[in-house]
Amino acid sequence: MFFQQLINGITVGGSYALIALGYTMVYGILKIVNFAHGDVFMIGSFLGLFCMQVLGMPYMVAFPVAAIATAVMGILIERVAYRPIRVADSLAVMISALGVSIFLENLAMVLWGTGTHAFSGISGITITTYEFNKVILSNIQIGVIVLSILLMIGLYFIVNKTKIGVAMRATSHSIKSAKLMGINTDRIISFTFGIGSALACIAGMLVGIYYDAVYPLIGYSYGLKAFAAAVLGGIGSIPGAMLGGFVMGIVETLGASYISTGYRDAFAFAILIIVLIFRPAGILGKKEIDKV
Amino acid sequence: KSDSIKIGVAIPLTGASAQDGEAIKNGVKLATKLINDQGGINGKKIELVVEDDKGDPSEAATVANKLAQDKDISAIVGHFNSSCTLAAAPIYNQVGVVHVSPGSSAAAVSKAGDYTFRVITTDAVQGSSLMNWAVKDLGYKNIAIVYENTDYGAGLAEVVSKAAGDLNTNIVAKEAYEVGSTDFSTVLTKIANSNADVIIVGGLYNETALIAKQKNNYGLSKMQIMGVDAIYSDALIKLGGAAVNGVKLTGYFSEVSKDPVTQNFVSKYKEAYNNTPSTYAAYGYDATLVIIDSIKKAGIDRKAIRDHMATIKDLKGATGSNSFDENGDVIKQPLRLVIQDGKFTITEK
Amino acid sequence: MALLEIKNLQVKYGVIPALKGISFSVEHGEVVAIIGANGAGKTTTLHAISSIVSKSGGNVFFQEQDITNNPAHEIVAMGISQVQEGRGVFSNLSVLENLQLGAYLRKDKAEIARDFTFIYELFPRLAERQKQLAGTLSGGEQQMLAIGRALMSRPKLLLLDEPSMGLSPLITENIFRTIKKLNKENKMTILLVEQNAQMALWASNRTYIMETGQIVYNGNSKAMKNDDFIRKSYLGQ
Amino acid sequence: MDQILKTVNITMQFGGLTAVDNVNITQSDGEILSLIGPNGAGKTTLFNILTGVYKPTAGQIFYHGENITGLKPYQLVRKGISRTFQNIRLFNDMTTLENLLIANPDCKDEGVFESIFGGEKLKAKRRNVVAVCESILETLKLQDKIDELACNLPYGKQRLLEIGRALATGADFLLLDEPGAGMNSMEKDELAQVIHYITKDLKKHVLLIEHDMKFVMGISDRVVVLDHGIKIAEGVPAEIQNNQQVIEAYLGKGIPDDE
Amino acid sequence: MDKVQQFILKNKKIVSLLGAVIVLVLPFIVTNSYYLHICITVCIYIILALSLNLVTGYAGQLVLGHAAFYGIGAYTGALLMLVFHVNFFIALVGSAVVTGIFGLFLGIPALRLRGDYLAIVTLGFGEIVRLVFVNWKAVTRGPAGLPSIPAPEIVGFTLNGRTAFYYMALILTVFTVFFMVKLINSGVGMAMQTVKNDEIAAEAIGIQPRKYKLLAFVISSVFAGIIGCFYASYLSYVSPTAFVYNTSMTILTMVVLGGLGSIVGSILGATILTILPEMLRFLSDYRMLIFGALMVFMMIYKPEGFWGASKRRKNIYKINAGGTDHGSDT
Ligand SMILES: Nc1ncnc2c1ncn2[C@@H]1O[C@H](COP(=O)(O)OP(=O)(O)OP(=O)(O)O)[C@@H](O)[C@H]1O
Ligand SMILES: Nc1ncnc2c1ncn2[C@@H]1O[C@H](COP(=O)(O)OP(=O)(O)OP(=O)(O)O)[C@@H](O)[C@H]1O
Ligand SMILES: CC(C)C[C@H](N)C(=O)O
Ligand SMILES: [Mg+2]
Ligand SMILES: [Mg+2]
Repeated sequence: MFFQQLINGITVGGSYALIALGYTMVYGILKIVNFAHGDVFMIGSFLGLFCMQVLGMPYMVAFPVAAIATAVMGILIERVAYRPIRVADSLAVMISALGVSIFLENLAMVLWGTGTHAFSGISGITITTYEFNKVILSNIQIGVIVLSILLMIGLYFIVNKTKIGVAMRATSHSIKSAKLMGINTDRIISFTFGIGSALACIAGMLVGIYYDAVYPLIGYSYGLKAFAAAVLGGIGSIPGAMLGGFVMGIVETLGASYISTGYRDAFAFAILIIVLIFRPAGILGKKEIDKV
Repeated sequence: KSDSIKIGVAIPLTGASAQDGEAIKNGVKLATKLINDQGGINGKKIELVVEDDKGDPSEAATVANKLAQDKDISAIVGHFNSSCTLAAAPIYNQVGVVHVSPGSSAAAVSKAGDYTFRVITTDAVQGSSLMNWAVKDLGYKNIAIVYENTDYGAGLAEVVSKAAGDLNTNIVAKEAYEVGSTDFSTVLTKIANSNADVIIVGGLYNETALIAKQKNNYGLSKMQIMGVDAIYSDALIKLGGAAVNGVKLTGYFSEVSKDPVTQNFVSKYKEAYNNTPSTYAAYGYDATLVIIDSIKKAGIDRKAIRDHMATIKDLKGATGSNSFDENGDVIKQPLRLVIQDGKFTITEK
Repeated sequence: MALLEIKNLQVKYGVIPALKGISFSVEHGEVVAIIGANGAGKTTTLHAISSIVSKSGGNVFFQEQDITNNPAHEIVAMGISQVQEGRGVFSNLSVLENLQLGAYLRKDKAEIARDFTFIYELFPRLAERQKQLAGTLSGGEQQMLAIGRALMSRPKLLLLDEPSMGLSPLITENIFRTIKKLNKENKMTILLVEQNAQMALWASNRTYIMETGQIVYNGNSKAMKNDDFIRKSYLGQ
Repeated sequence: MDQILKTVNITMQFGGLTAVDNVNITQSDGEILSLIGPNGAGKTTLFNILTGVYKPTAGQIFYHGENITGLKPYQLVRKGISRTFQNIRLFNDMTTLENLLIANPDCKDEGVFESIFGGEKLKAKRRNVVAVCESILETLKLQDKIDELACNLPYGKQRLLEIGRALATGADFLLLDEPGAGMNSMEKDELAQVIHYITKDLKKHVLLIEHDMKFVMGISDRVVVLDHGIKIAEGVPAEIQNNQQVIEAYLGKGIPDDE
Repeated sequence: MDKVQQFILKNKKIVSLLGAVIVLVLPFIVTNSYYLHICITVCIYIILALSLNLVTGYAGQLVLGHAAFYGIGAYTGALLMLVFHVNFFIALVGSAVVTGIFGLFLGIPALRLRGDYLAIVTLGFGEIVRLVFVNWKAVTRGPAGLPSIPAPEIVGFTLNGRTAFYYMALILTVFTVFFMVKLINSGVGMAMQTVKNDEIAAEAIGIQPRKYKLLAFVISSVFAGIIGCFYASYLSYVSPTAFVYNTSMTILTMVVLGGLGSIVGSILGATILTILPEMLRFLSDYRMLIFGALMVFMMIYKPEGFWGASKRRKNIYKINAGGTDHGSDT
C-alpha cells in the first residue's frame, strides 16, 4: 500500500506544484500573494472543458487554446484589479485579489451552475491503468507528473537563462530601476501573469481529466494548498514551488493513509509550519540579504 | 392587511451547498406556483421571501433574524444544513414562527424546539434501514464507510457504525473527506487494502459519483456502493455515468414512484425546469405543502400554524406521506432504490 | 536646438508641487550641473525626464523630439540613461548581470563585449567582483556599478544623480575625473545633479541652482566658482 | 583618561571575504573619534559589530572595561550605546516626536496595564518624557516638524532626527555612520555644531564615520583609518592628512583649483 | 470620503456625542430584532477587526488565521458553560486566558518568520485549528457542533433578550476601543509600531522586537477569544464552519478596507462590510458576484482604506501627558 499511496501523493503533489508555480512567479515579481490564482485554475479548467465540450476541440487543441484564453484573463485581472494599486501597500492588492477571487467563483456559478461537471467522454482521453507489482499507475498520473516537471524545467530556463528572465528578476527587485534599464516593466508583469495563468489552466485541465471533475469552488482548496506549497518550497523559487508541491502532496497522502483521513489537510499545513520554523525562507528559499 | 401570504425560504444559494439550495428553491417555487395557479389560499396568493444562508451558521442566524422579525411572514422553509438549522432554530422558536427544514437530518434537530419541523427523517432512520438492507438482505459482512467531514456526513457515519454494531458486522474502514474533494485515491487505496465488500457513502451525489468512478482505478470495479437519499440526484448519474450503475440507496422520493402526488410533482417539475428533480427539490416541495396545508386550515397566525402542523397526519407529498411526531420530526418509511441503466428505480432486494 | 530642452516642467506629489515650472537646456557635448539644497527638486527633475514620475505640466524635448509622454523604457531606448540617487543596483543580481541589464535594449554583441572591457578598465574593482551579488557591495562599489551599468546602454545623454554621495574623497575624485573623461574622450553629454557644489562646478561647463522647485540661478561654472555669493552660500568658503 | 571603548583583534568574515581584519581601536573619554577609509573598507561592518548587529568572527569588545562581545543591540542600548545608520532607518509611519518618544527608556518600558489604566503618576512620567524629547528636538532645530511623519522630512532633517533618536535613548556613546551624507555645506556646519554640543555640553561620546574630509578634520580629536578591513593609520587629523599611505588609499591628491 | 473625514475631524466632539447617544438608545428606536442582530454582528466584527488591526496594522505581522482565535474563544467558552456549567462571565475570562495562550503559541513562529511566510503559517494554523474542531469529536462533538449554550446570567437573572445582548456587545466594544486607543498611543503601542516599521532600527534603540510581537499576538488573540465566547452564548450554538479561512479573510478585509493601522478605520470597515452584504441581499444570486467586484473597486478607489492614517497627526501620548493639543488620530 505504501508505494501506491506514494504514487497517489506524487500525483496530487504534481497538481499542487503546477499551481504553485504561478503563485511563485507572481510573488517573485510583484511580492504579492495572488489570492485569485486558485480561481484562475478553476476557470482554466472550465475553459478547457468548454473548448472540448461546446466547441468540440480535441484535447491537443483545447489545451493550448484554453491556456491562452486563461493567460489573457490573468493579464486582464492584473490590469484591472492590481495595476492601479501596484504602488500601494501590498495588502491592498491582496484584498483586491480576494475580491477577484470571490468574483470569479460566483461568475463561474452564474456561467456554469453550481454543480460538478465531468470530463470523461468529452476529453477523448481514456484513463488506462498499468499495474506493476500491485502498484497501479494511470496514464494521466504519469502525464501530470511528467508535465509538471517539464514545465518547471522550462520555466526555470526562462527565468534564469533568457533575457526576459533577467528582466523579470530585475523587475522583481525594483520596478523603477528596471524601467531605467529600458525594460518595459508593464509588459514583463503581464507576461508573468500570463505564464502563471496558463500554467494554472493546464493544471486545471489535468486535474479535471484525472479526477474527472470541475466545479466553481474547486479552486479554493487547491489554491490554498498550492500557495502553501509555494511557501514551503521557498516562495519566489521555481524549483522550490515544485518541491513544495510534491512534499505537500506526499505528506498529506501518507498522513491521511497512516494516521487519519479527517486530518488530511492538517498534515499538509503542519509540515509547512514545521519546515518554516527550521528554515524560515522555505526549503529552497534564499534568505533576503539585509545589509545594515 | 395585505392580500398575499408571505412564506420565508432560508437556504444556501452560494457556497458549497448552493446546488442543493437551488433544487430546494425550485421545489418550493413549484409548490407555490401550483397553489397560486389555483387562486391561492382563500384568494390570497403566496409570496416567497428567499434568503441565502450560504450554508454558514452565522449567516443562517442573520437570515433567521431577518425572516423572523418580518411579521408578515407566516412560516419558513429552511434551513438546509443541520448546522444552520441548529443556529437558526433558537431564533425562530423565541419569536414563535414555524420553520420546516427540507434537509436537516441530524439527530440534534429533534430537540431544537416546538417551532422546528422537518420533512426529512433523522439519519438514524435511514442509516439503520440501509444497514438492515446491506447486512440482512444483501449479506455484506465487511463494511467501509466513506463520509464527508461535516455534521451530516459524520453524523451519518456514526449512525451507520452503530447499526453495524447492532447487526454484528465489522466496520473495516471509516474514512473522512472534505466537502468538495476530488481526489479519493488515498481513501480508495486504503479500502482496496481492507477486505471491505461494500462502501457506504455518507455524503452527497458529487463525491459519490467521483468515488464510483475512481474506484475502478484501484481494482475495486466490482465494489458495491450504497448510500441514502442525499445522493439521489440526476447529477449523480450525469457525473457518474456508467460507473454508478448498481449503486443502491434508500430514500423517500423516486421519480418512478407510482404515487400520483409524486408523479404530478415530477411531471410539473420537468415542465417548469426542464430537468429531473433531485431528492432535495422534492423535500422543498413537501416542506411547502406542509406549510400551505397549515395555513389553509389555521390561517396566517404563526402560533395557529404551528399548532395545526403538529397534528398533521398522512399529508401526501412527493416524498411519501408526512406525519409529525412530538418533536416535529416526520415519520415515514424509506424506499429501496437502485440505479439501473442510468435511472433510479425502486427495488425490493 | 539643444540635445535636451526642458520647458516649464511641473511635477506634483499628491497636491504638493515639487517642480513649479522649470526650464533649462543641455547642449550636445556639454556637462551641465544642477546643484541645490535638499528637497529642491533635483531628483524629481531627473525622474521627470526619464518618465519615472508623471508630469503635471510642461514639455521635455530630446533631439528635437517631444518625449514628454513617452514611457520610461522608450526614453532609455532613445539614449537617455540615468544613474539613480542611492545607486539602485539590483541587489539580488550579480555584478555581471547588473551590467548586462544596462545593455538590455542592445543587440550588438560584439560592441557590448567591447563596452564590458571598457567598464572593467574604468572600474577594475567591478572586474574582480563580477560574481558577487550587488547588494553586498560597499557603497562606493555600488556607485561604480551604477555608473558602469548606465554606460552599458551607450547613452547619448547620461543623467547622474549625486554620484559622490557616500563615497570616499579618492573615489569621488576618480568618479568626477571619469565624468570629465567620458565627456571629453567619449563625447558624452552629461546632466549632473550634485550636493558637492565644489565638485559639480569643477566638472561642469554650466550650472543651474535649484531651490524649492525652481531654478534660481544659472551661469558658467568657472565664473560661478569665483562668484563671492556662490562661494559663500554653496561652497561654504 | 578613562577608556570608553576598546576592541581586541576584531575580525569579521563574510564567506571568503574578511571585511574587518584584526582591528584594535580604543577611544578615551571626551574624545571625538572618526573612522575613515575607502568604500568597502569595513567601517560600517565594524559599527555593526560594535552595536551587536553582527557577531564578530573573532575578537572582543570592551565598553568601560566590560566585555560586551556578542550582546544584542537592544541590550547594548541599555548599556548606553546607540547608533545611526548609513542608510537612514527611521520609523516612517511615526511622527518626528514619536520617533524620539519611543526611544526614551521611560516610554518604551511602559507596561500594558500601566498604559491603559495609569493615572496621575503615569501622566507625570509622560510629561517628563515629552519635555525631554521636545528639548532634544529644539537642540536639533526640529521643533517645527514635531508632528510631521518622519518620511516626509527632507533628507538632511531625517539624518538629524536619527541622531536625536539615538540621543533620546539616553545613551552616552553614539556611533554615527556618515551623519553628513547628503547634506550641503551649510547643513554640515549645523551638524558639526550639534556634535560639538553633544560631546562638549552633554558630555557624551561620539564615534563617527564620514567621508567629508573638511568635516572630519575639523571635528575629530583623533582619526582611525581602515583599508581592506585593516587599520592602516591612526592619529590626530594633521598626521592623518599627511600620511602617505592614507593619501594613496583614501584621500587622493585632491583636485587642484585651477584644473 | 475625504470631505466626510475632514468634516468629522472638525466637529469631533459633536459627532462623537451624537454617536454615543444614538448607540445608547438604539434598542428603543430599533425594535426590529433583525436590525438589532445586525448591530450585534457589527459589534462582534468591530472587536475582531480591532484585535486583528493591533497585530497586523500596528505590529505589522500579517495574520491570515484570526478566525482560529475567535473559534478557540467560542469553543472554550461553550465548553466551560456546557461541561463545567460555569457562569458566562467566568467563561469569558477562561476564553481570554486560553486564547491568550494560543496567541503566544502562534507568536513564536512570528519571531523567526517575516511577512508572507508568517502569513501562511497563521493560515495553516487556522486550518489546523478548524480541523481539530471538526475531528476531535470527544470534546467538540465534531462537525455537529455544540448546541444549547446558555445565555449569560447575573444573580439569577438571565440576559437572553436581543436588547441585553446588544448592550453587552456595546460594552465589550466600547471597552475594546478604549483599550486599543490607549494602547496604541502608549509606549507599548509605539514600540509595536517600531517593530512594524523597522526591526533593526527598533533594536538599535533598545526595543526587543520579539517581546512586542508576542505581546501583540497575545493581546490580539485575547480580544478575539473574548468575543468568541460572547458569540457562542449569543448564538447558543457553535460549529466549526463559523471559524473558517473565509472568516479570517473577511476580518482582514475589514481592517484593510477600513484603513490599516487606524482604529476608526477598523470600526468603519467592520460596519460597512457587515452591512453591505445585507444591503445587497436583493441581488440574490448575483449578490456575491457584485460584492467581489465592489471589493476590488473599493480597493482601487481608496487603496489606503476608508480612513487611512492621516499624514500629519497628533499623538495621544503627549495629550495624556497633559499637553494642550486636542486633535488626535485614532
Ligand atoms: N515620492 C514622493 N512623494 C511625496 N513627496 C516627494 C516624493 N519624492 C520627493 N518628494 C518631495 O519633493 C520635493 C523634491 O524632492 P527631490 O527628491 O526631487 O529633491 P532633491 O533636490 O533631489 O533633494 P536631495 O538633495 O535630498 O536628493 C521634496 O520636498 C520631497 O520631500
Ligand atoms: N552582509 C554582507 N555579506 C557579504 N559581504 C558583506 C556584507 N556586509 C559587508 N560586506 C562586504 O564587506 C566589505 C566592507 O563593507 P562595509 O559596508 O563595512 O564598508 P564601509 O567601509 O562602510 O564602506 P562605505 O564607506 O562604502 O560605506 C565590503 O566589501 C562589502 O562588500
Ligand atoms: C448537507 C446536506 C446533505 C444536509 C444534511 N441532510 C444535513 O443534515 O445537514
Ligand atoms: Mg535627490
Ligand atoms: Mg559604510
